[in-house]
Amino acid sequence: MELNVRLFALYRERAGRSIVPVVVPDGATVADLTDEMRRRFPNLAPPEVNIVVAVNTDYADASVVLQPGDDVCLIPPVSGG
Amino acid sequence: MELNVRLFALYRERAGRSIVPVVVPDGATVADLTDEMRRRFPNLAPPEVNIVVAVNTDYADASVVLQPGDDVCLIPPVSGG
Amino acid sequence: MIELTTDTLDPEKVTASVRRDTNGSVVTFLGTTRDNFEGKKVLTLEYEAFDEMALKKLEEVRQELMAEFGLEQVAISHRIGTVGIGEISLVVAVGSPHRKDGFAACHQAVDRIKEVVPIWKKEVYEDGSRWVACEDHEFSHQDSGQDLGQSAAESHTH
Amino acid sequence: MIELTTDTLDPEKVTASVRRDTNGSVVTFLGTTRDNFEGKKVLTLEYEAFDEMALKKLEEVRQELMAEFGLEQVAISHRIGTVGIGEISLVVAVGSPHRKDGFAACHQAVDRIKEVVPIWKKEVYEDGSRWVACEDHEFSHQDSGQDLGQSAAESHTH
Repeated sequence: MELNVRLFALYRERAGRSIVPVVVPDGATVADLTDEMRRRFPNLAPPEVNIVVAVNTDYADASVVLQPGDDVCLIPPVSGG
Repeated sequence: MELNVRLFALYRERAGRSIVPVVVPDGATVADLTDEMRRRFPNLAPPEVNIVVAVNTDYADASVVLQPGDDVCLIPPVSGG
Repeated sequence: MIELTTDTLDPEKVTASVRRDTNGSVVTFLGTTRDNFEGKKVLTLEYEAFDEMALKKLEEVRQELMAEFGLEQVAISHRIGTVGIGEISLVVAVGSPHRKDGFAACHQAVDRIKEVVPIWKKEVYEDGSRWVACEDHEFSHQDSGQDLGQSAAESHTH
Repeated sequence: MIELTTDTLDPEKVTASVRRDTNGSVVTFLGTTRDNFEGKKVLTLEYEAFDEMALKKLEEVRQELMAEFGLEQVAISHRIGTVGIGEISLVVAVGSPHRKDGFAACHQAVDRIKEVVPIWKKEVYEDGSRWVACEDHEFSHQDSGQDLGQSAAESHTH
């Protein structure tokens, strides 16, 4: 399935775009997706940094299985306030 | 010496006046003064309540010796804010 | 700034006085008058102060806070006289580089004001009135703030 | 109320929204933009938000606080877009019967907002810019708030 992954702030700037279409196999997890994103954008985040993902506007564990149509967003460390 | 003792709030109302001239012997302490005030105004405060005194706009211990010209004020429990 | 006034308080002015471009945090406390005491309807409140000493103690509280937390921006404004229900009787504003100090200092300022500053509040009901925490049943209505007030006053004497 | 806006924030409006005649305390936090980062002059700041999720998380923080402290009046307003130095980026106001709950709830609200709400701050300098806590030296500038942000986000996934 193809997912349109949305990027914000630092990740958006590092990837050079705000939406990245990504094809993942059925049954792929959030971890599979972040692996794919790291492969495509090696500078996205250092290896020791966990890339936080939101699926359908909630934080999602690395083991969550993605579904077609999911709204998937990469969330850099937040700094609001 | 004679001191003009100032009363506020509850104490003022209970004594029925805001200034009470009190004669105390030389060397009298704050405790002597509150004893005299209790004698003159038995309803001022219940026996178990310590009557707080300010001398020259600072809280004064019961043992403080009063001086002629001191500004002596009786301070009921405060309730600002 | 320190202020003791019979005018309506101006929280925006007090808050503005502690804002600095070097600070990231402003914590403001508003004390507002409540419409009831133990279910009894309060019509209005009267605040009385021993003005000279109240101003002195407010400034002492301010200086203590600034020293303890290493802050430069602490402002206090207290209203006296008649204050209607829901109106503001106290404003404390603290500007600080970081919020943790700001919250701690503002909270402590309010606690200290209620402990040591010679200001008294009288609640006026339809059928009477009461000096908060010290009238009726010979002081039996003392709430925690009042107990602190009394004990703090005593501790100041030692 | 919950608000995410590119307009100048209005702390008086936010504070007014939590005042009630039954409450004795209003605690307000203003987050303001600082003019320096480690001695480096900051010219201006840019806030970016994942709007839908940010609004949802702000409301979650508000509901959590109201449940934990048994309060009904919690209001949050966060600015996004360009914010000048010394301007207000965040307002949190809590109205409560007693001040202790108000201070605790307001402080916790600000902490949680900085942990879980997907909003990002970019500091703009004369010679460049920086996403706070995550750019330069591969995330090495993470401050405690950022660490919390990351860990809180992770904890939310478990």
